[in-house]
Amino acid sequence: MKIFETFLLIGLIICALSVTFTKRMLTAIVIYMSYSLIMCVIWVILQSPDLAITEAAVGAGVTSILFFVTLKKIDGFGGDSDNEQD
Amino acid sequence: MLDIEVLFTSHLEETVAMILFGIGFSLLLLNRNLIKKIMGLNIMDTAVYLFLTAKGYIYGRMVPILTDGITDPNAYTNPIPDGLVLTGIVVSVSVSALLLSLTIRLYDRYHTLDLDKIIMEWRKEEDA
Amino acid sequence: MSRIRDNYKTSPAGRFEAWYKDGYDPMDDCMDIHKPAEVSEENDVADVIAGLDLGDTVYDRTTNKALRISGHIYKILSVVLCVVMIGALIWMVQYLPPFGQPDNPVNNEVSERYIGSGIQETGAVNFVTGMILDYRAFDTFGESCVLFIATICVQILLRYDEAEKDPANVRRRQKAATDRIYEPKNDIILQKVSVILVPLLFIFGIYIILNGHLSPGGGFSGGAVIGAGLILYLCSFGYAKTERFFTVRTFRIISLAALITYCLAKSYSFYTGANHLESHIPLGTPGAILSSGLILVLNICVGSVVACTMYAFYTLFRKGDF
Amino acid sequence: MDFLRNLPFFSIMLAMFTGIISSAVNGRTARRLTLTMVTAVLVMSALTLSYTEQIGESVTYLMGHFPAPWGNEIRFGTLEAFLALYFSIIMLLSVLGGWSHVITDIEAGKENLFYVLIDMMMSSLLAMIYTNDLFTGYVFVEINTIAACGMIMIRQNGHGIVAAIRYMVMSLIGSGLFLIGISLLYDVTGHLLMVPAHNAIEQIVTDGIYYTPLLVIIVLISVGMAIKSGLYPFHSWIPETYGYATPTASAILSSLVSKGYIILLIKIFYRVIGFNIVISSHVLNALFAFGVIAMIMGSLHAIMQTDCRKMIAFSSVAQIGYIYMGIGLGTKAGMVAAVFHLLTHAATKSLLFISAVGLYEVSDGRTDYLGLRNAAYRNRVAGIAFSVGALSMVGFPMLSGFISKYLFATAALEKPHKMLITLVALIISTVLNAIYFLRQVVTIYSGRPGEAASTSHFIKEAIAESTFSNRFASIALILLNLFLGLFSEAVIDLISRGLNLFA
Repeated sequence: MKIFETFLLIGLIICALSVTFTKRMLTAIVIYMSYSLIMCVIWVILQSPDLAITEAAVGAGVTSILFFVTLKKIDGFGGDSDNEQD
Repeated sequence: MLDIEVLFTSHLEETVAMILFGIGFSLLLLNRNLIKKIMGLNIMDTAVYLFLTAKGYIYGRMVPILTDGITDPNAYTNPIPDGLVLTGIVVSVSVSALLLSLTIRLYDRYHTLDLDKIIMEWRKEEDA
Repeated sequence: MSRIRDNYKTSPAGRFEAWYKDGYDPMDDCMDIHKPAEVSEENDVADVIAGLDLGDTVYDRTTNKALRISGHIYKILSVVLCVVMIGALIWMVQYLPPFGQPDNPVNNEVSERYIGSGIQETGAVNFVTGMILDYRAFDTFGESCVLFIATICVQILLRYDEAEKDPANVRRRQKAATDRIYEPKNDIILQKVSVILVPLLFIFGIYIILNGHLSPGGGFSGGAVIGAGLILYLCSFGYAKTERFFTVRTFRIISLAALITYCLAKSYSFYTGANHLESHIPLGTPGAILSSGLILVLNICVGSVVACTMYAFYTLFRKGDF
Repeated sequence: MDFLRNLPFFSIMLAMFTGIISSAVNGRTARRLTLTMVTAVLVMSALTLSYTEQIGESVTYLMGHFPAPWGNEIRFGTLEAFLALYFSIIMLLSVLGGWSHVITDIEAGKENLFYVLIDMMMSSLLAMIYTNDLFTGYVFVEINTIAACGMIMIRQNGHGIVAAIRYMVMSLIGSGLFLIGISLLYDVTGHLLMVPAHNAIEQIVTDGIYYTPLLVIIVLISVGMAIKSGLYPFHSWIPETYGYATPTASAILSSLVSKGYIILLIKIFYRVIGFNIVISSHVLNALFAFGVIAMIMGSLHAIMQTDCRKMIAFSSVAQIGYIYMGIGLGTKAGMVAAVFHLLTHAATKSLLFISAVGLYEVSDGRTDYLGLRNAAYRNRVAGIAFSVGALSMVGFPMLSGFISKYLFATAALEKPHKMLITLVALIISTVLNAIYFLRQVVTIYSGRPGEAASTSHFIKEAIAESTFSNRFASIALILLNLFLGLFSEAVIDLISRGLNLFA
């Protein structure tokens, strides 16, 4: 269990760093979502199911959706050709 | 001074939480893209929550929900950090929603997410 | 030779040097936001920025020495601040109490009482819920107020009313209207999946709220799940369907009623507690659904507020309305 | 008589309840509700003050059924009740002074939401003053931040939004540091209530175990709160924020919001960590240094401004510097001076913002300092109010600013190795203050009085429109300033007794 947890913790750091250095916003948001999900699993391991449920619903769910909507509003989808969302 | 072994054996979660806090903090302070700043804020907050949750954990104990009528305090992990984190998560969601709506309005008006550019423009206008 | 220099330029050290010398900022590339083709006429600053090249001598950091130096100082200071802070925090971690030991300072008489006497004093089987909604209820009330005030601020920013005449808002409304042209998308896969998922999400959310004092979860997580279900329903079936049962009016009534109930219930409990009066709220049998006094009521209040708020955030972001 | 114990709790809950109700009514009703609520809070705080003066010790009030280490509680003594009274007076006068501008500055249909923000701001300020629990403190700090952000961006022009974002980013950095400070404190002490945490900290200091984390905690909390209240290197959001918000919001933001954080910081220093431990940690020296730098740099920036409101805003940077310098002296007298200056600054800065509004109204909306030429003859009350505020800031005798400068100087005499720096900084800063404030005062009085009679038509209309409540607020704030200047003995006595009860 400890090894699995260590693995997840390293995953967290990798996700956080990739959010920092990713150039495309869409990718960054998806990585942020996975960051939240990993955090959620770690909280299950740390015996806090209340937090895990909340983080799954909020961090990976609602916050990420809000990020996506913002991105759509500011026409930030896509790379060089940004007509994909229609 | 710095005992690496202690950091990675008995304080693993805390160390990772502090590293994440630092990453989030730098992202919030240094990045010029507003959306990245908001992500940095969220990473910073979740790092604090990870730290608190790790503080509530005790080896070999159960989730703090009454099972089989055992009311012995030595059978359960500490419920206090969980409660604090629940409160904190709500705060960070509210703050992120507010900042994201500010981002939308900013983009509506200036078509950029970089505050420095806008402020530079203002200075130019003031001097002109 | 040139290949080596190219390699150096793409390496982290080279990028750091370039960034330090201000020739090229790696963060610049993060902004892959595309400027829309049309720039509104009422917005001079936007115009200027749209055609922005910092070629002017005064404000170009490469030519203006004073500005460049202050920029350097600011950057160096912030980087130093970050590095020093991370270093200090990590250095301090080794002096903290070790992970997972039962004799740490946090495991004191406070958590003992929450667990040992929680059942008699709050009636909640889930000690976390008992703690946040009874022992430390003032914090939790503050937390609901944070959510409330954030909704208010988002409304101020994004809601638009019929009375407005400001041209900027008219433009925003047109933009929002084009966003709605594609609604509903009538995507068959999305619709079939959400027909299955949405009822499940609702039931799961309601279960989490009602069992907040018995099992993991509570008002906030349950409300967020229901809110996510509403958003999914909206995405797949469009505004016409949701507006049949959820409008501004619904939002106002639900959130007002829930917050006022919350405020009054907690005021009653604080008042009786502080004046050492008997509280007339039965705690019930621990483990039953109808137990633990006010906690169930508060969970329902929080749940409905959160569900409405999450949905309201989404619709306000999408079209500035409910 | 014992019923009076409930009043602080009632005032917090009443403010929140009014906020919730206000979100559902129209703007006019919301304004009336808010004014009623603030008046009620004012009366309740006055009664609380008389109650605490009678019993002479601080009262602990349970928020729930459970006592100290288990449940939330609030605690109030003389100083807390006085601060609540004072803050509600300032809030009332700021709302009265600027409400006519609120109507024009805010989109139709959203006026009530502005009053919701004011209600929540009031409740969070009260909770920050009264709370005896660290985590409650954090939650209400966040409410305060969000409400302040709402007030900044409510005008919805480009400047407002950019200012709001900058404010939010700086504040969130501050809250993040504060939050991790609290988490670490909880980790090493195991308590969130202030008094049990203090006992645990004393244990830590005698045992020596966990002493290193304690130092880091003190630094994190101080830096977090300093960032939030806008101490010098972190001041970049202040000028835009105060300069472009609607006048009521500017007055409230500059005179109350940053003060709430400072009060919470002082409270944590005294009640949680213990002032002797804070002094031995040398954090205060850093606060002192930054305070002194802020005093001088803020004034220098203010001189360079041409916009009158930005000038007042930069002057706030300098005044925050004074307060931190007083805290940084590390003596009781320094702390008394800091708290007194906090009161002075709250009264004077709101007076300046409110009276400056009266001056723009009659100057065709121009806000640059030359545009205000002759304005004092067109709106005499506002002119006198602005002059009084400016003189108080400079340190004219009989006004409150003089007393606080005197207090800083006498407090500095007790600390030999900080004396010289403090006195020199006070002198330089006073001279700089005099330059930019008196420049403005001379400008508004330059020109002949006779010009006022022959002014054009629109200015007469503006004078007629200039609201009664603005004049009333200006006069009341002048009186408050004079009160602090003339009856300073009583106030200083109250502050020092209150600080004794803090610990």
